[in-house]
Amino acid sequence: MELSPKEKDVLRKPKELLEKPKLDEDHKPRASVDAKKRKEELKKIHYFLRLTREFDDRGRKLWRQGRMEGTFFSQIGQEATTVVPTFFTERGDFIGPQHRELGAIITRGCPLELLASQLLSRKTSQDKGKCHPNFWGWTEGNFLAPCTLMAAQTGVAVGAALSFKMRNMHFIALTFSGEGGTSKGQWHEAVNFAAIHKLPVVFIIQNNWWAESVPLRLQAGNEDISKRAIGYGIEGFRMDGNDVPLLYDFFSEWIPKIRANIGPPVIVQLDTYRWYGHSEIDPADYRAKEEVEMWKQRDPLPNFESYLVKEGIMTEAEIEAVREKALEEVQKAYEFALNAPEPEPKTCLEDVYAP
Amino acid sequence: MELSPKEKDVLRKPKELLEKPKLDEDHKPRASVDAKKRKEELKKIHYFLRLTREFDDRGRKLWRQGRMEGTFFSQIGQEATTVVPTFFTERGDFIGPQHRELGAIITRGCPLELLASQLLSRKTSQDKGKCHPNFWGWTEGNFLAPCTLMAAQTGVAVGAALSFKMRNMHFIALTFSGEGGTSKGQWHEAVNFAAIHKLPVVFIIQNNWWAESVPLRLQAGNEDISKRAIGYGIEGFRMDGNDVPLLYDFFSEWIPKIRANIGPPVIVQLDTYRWYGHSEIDPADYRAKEEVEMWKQRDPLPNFESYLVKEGIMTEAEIEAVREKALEEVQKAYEFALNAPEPEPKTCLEDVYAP
Amino acid sequence: MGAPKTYIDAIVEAQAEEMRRDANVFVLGEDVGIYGGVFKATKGLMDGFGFWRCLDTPISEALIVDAAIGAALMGMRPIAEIQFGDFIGGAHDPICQQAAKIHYRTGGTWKVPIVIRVANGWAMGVGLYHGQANEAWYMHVPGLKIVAPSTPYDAKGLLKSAVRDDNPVIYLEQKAIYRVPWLKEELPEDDYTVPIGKARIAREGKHLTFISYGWVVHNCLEVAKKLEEEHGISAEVLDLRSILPYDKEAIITSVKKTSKVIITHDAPKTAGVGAEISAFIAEEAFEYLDAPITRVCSFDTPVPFYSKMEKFWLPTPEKLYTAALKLFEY
Amino acid sequence: MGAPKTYIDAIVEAQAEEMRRDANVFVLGEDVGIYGGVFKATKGLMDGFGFWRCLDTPISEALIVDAAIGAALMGMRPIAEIQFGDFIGGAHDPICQQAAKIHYRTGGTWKVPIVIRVANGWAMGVGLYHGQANEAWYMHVPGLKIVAPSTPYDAKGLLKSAVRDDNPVIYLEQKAIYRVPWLKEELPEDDYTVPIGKARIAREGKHLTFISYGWVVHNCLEVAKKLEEEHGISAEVLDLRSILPYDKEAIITSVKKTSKVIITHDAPKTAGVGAEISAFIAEEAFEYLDAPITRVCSFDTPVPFYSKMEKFWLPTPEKLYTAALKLFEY
Ligand SMILES: Cc1ncc(C[n+]2csc(CCOP(=O)(O)OP(=O)(O)O)c2C)c(N)n1
Ligand SMILES: Cc1ncc(C[n+]2csc(CCOP(=O)(O)OP(=O)(O)O)c2C)c(N)n1
Ligand SMILES: [Mg+2]
Ligand SMILES: [Mg+2]
Repeated sequence: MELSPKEKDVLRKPKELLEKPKLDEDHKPRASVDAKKRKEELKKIHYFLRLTREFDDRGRKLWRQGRMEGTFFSQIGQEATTVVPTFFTERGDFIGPQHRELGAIITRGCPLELLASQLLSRKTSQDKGKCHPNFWGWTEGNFLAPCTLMAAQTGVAVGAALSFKMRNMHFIALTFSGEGGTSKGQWHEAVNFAAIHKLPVVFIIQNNWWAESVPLRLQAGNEDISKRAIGYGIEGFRMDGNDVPLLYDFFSEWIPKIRANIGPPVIVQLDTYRWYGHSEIDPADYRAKEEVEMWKQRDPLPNFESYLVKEGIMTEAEIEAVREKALEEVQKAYEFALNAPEPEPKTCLEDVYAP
Repeated sequence: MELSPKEKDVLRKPKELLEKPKLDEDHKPRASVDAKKRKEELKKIHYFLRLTREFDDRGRKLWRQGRMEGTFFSQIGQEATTVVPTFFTERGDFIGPQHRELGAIITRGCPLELLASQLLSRKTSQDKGKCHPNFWGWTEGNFLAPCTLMAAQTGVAVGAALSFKMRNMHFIALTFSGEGGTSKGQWHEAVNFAAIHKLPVVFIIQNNWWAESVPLRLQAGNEDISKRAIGYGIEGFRMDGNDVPLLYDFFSEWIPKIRANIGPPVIVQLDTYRWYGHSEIDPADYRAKEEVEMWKQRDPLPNFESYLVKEGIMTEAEIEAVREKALEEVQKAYEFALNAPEPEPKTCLEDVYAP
Repeated sequence: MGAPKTYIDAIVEAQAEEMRRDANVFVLGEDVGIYGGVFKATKGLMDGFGFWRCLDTPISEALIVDAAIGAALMGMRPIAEIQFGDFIGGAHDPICQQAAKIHYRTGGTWKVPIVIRVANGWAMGVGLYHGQANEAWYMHVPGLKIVAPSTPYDAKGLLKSAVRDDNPVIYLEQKAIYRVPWLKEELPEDDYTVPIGKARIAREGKHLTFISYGWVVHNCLEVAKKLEEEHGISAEVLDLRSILPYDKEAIITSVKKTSKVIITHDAPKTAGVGAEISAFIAEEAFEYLDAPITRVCSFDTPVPFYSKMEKFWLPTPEKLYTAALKLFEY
Repeated sequence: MGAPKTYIDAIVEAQAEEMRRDANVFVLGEDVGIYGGVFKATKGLMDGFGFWRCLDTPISEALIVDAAIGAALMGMRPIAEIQFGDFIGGAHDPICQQAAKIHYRTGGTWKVPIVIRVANGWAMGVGLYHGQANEAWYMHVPGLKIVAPSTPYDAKGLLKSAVRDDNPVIYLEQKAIYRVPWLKEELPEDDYTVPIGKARIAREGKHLTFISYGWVVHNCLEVAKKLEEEHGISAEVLDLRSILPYDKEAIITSVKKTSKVIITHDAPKTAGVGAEISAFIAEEAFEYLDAPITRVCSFDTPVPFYSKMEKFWLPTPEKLYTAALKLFEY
């Protein structure tokens, strides 16, 4: 009972080269930000993108050098989809990540030392060696450490948003899941409830086309998952998640609007790609080389950097300087962590119950 | 902290009189059945509708006379939404009900004696006293006894459909949930999976506007739950669930089509109403009198009977004869059950494991 | 002291008082709003505290608990109602994987002060899906607390403790005794709490010990009385009140005194709460034991519906009585 | 007999053979298809049996089990894979409320022959969400069966029995020993099964009994050897193999012989499987006991990640050794 040629075809042919998705015409964001501010903010975003990229890259290397326990989940290629929405969050907002949101926690302002410490299971991390290396959280920044179960943070984010609405607070909850996570029942229960009460939640779907080895076409009945918004009576968008200016224009308008009105929620599907395996132990040979190459061409960073130069927002030299600064900070953070003490084994008995 | 007048209003005003919903123009069923067959089938459907009504009515009365243990979940007012789709099922099909599908199990052909026996917890019922009275099942008819947990049968029906598709069998799975059940995560996981593999499932949503005391507007972000179909990449319809000829025209076309092609699935939201409480112990005082009255006017039975007369399909006398026949059968079934032996207590230890 | 109160009155009162005391306390669940709960355990709360503070949810058990968690992380103290213990499985991940582990996962930096109120266990005419007692599942989940009061006094006091506790607490309401008149008692007018983790000696005795929790405690009391009257056997009744953590000291003290133990609950026997209590005793108080540790529980089947089956199935006073006599004579 | 096989080889083989034997057997789960499973437990099955018979599902644990149930009701014999035991909670209702109760609910007229394969329990470097052993939850659910093999031979034989059983069987794969080379063994070429419900004496002994299941059995064997060598203490090792039903006869027989028992597993202690085994012994074999029933389990916390914490947390051979000496001297 061999696979039929048709079955083989469905399963094995490289994903057709994706047409660059566009915002629906109806939903084209209107430029409500002034040009100067936009430029300043784009520069800041560039810095966070770069910082995320370098931090991730160095993390992968440490893993390869065997200096880390567990495995490493790289997000390289997906920086824009986490950095840009998070850039528009404010202090009281809540962030509920899934597991590939390094860019979000960095943009949120979490000290890199804390992240590097967790990667190396040091006492100086927030969890003090208790959790898996890169399932990062930062309580001070209302950034909930991932639960690892897919889409598990969606409902929690909705609860945070409910508490904002009940108390008439102008905060939002920003929550991420992969396109794979949206198949969980919890995702549905959460979005439906947020829609009923028009809660201030931004549901980001990081669509990187694969959930471990499972392609989007075996994950969802409709590749455009954001279309589920219609069924919930809310708005949904799908756009190129690697196009930073596009994301900027979208989120700079929508997040403040949702915050101002304390709702309603919105589903945003951002198409992007993870360059490497699901984690470092995954050879990712279920994907076609051409597909990976195509997406590397669509690397959010250099494309955005060209844009910055072209628009006269930054010079090449400035961009290079940012890179160096980022590298230095990353270096310092890992240095700190490598020299930090390890946790005492018996502390694994602590923090089970709050006093 | 009183309710604000606005809150009171939102919660307590009687549901606006509903405009009679129509099939979308695009989806108007084409009359693919010949007129004579249609007439014959409508007559049979009328018989099942009447049988269901009378069986339910007598069940309620027995409960009121205290001759039944537990409580009774009447479906009066909702006969059409269960009888009509089930009428088009065939022997190998699978039916996964929620809990208010008396019409489905009767139309499926389950002996009334079995049902009456369960209502009275007699040894002659399928479950032999183990289950709640009107959570009926009939294994011989591939009709799975309800699990009581809302929407729990949806995924099971999808599994049945998967097995049909895998084996290239021309059967369908018909599954019911209330509008309330569609809020469960399991409903979502099931529909999404069915959509991915284009499985032969008919997802019926019996929208009776209330889930116990919770109104539709607090249950779903979009009152038209069938619109979720778009997000799953399948077709969805919403229609007046009390309009029997309309339902006939729809299901007589769609169920054979889905069977012939072994999929894809379809979501059908049928608006209807339960006349009485959630169960007999519920006074249902959360609903406005006007609302209940309005829906009683829209009783599927007399309206359909007028149609039958008007179209010359049946005479008044014939309709009356059906009523008498139905009453008689119902009477006989309850008589049987009332005289049937009770189960032995120790048999509650049986049937935990298959041998 | 006001008029005597039923068990469910105590639950309504505790919630209302906590909601008055602390604006961060709110209730959410199915049918809790206008309807006041299918058992009326939230009666009047929406009228008294407004739409948001007694919020009707869709049929979404996972969301009910998830939303409670999220609100708790943002400083509130939610009370989530699960309409029947039978339906808690939809919230299994939120309870076991989120609520129980957030404090640990965040290195002690975040707390999850939520209460999950559950209409739990057997009552008359419930059957497979309205009479389950699944607390053993949660006893195996570090990070949770579980309580199961058996009297109006404890119901109120433990619910207040649960609301004020900074950990997720599963509060098992005993629907079998929600409104039984013989359990009515006057409650203190002043604010009071009952500590989580402390058992209560419901009756002093010296020949053997019944250990139980929730409504089955009343079976024990009934049987203890009969044993005393008919045989002069003096049975101690230990009402655990808390299942996680359970009161190890109180158990040991009683075993030391009586040397014979019967554990009883309405959940099926195998791998139930009674298994842990028994194992604890066999490990920590072995030397004081004079006889096998007996468990009188429901049979290992789903909850059957028909009334005569229920009776056959449950750990009835008759079964308890027989077991006690046997143990006494051992 | 072919080349020596690892534990995971045995699992792959059992599935392939059952799928060949019976066209109604198929596998579904996350990443089971092209990828062959994240642990490669379904390696080659899609190539061998086609798209449908080794079907990749979305991340929908409830649906995975629900779909298996539905297909089983229609005559098939599905094997549902849950990628990690930690993720089984999403399927809690399908497992406990549907699969376990359909036979009962339908008065014995419908059967649910499904296998739920779970990559279970601890392994190196797993942490909170990849190392849980939640079998105690399911031991409390009548209608289910649970097995946990500790060797390649049993892995294959029990999986075949599970597939052929007409009840829902939870098959707990021990990911800690999936590919350890020292466990490799030659397997019979002919079809064979290992019966569900029967324990295995992994080592005969007379001074005390270790009771365990799954990978922790190998801790027991290691310690038993050491006890013999260093102290001439003869420890029996009873490998339960099945957790539900568990082999009461084998347990009693061993307790009668040794009178001293240590139960050990990688799940936390409180309300774990060990509690039931201990309670059973305290109830049914009390008279044969010479010492407290000891449980050596993980601490009552989530699974910690850091390697040195893991070691501190687990029921290591060192802890088992100390407990055994103490018990021997009791
Ligand atoms: C409930 C649950 N099921 C399965 C897994 C195992 N798992 C971890 S990541 C993953 C794929 C996630 O895909 P997606 O949501 O698209 O995120 P991505 O990894 O692509 O960023 C799976 C199946 C899990 N963590 N949780
Ligand atoms: C998972 C679950 N949660 C809660 C309940 C309690 N309950 C029984 S029926 C019902 C309302 C169901 O509403 P709907 O699906 O609209 O069906 P209807 O009763 O209106 O026919 C609820 C909440 C349940 N049975 N299962
Ligand atoms: Mg993905
Ligand atoms: Mg309804």
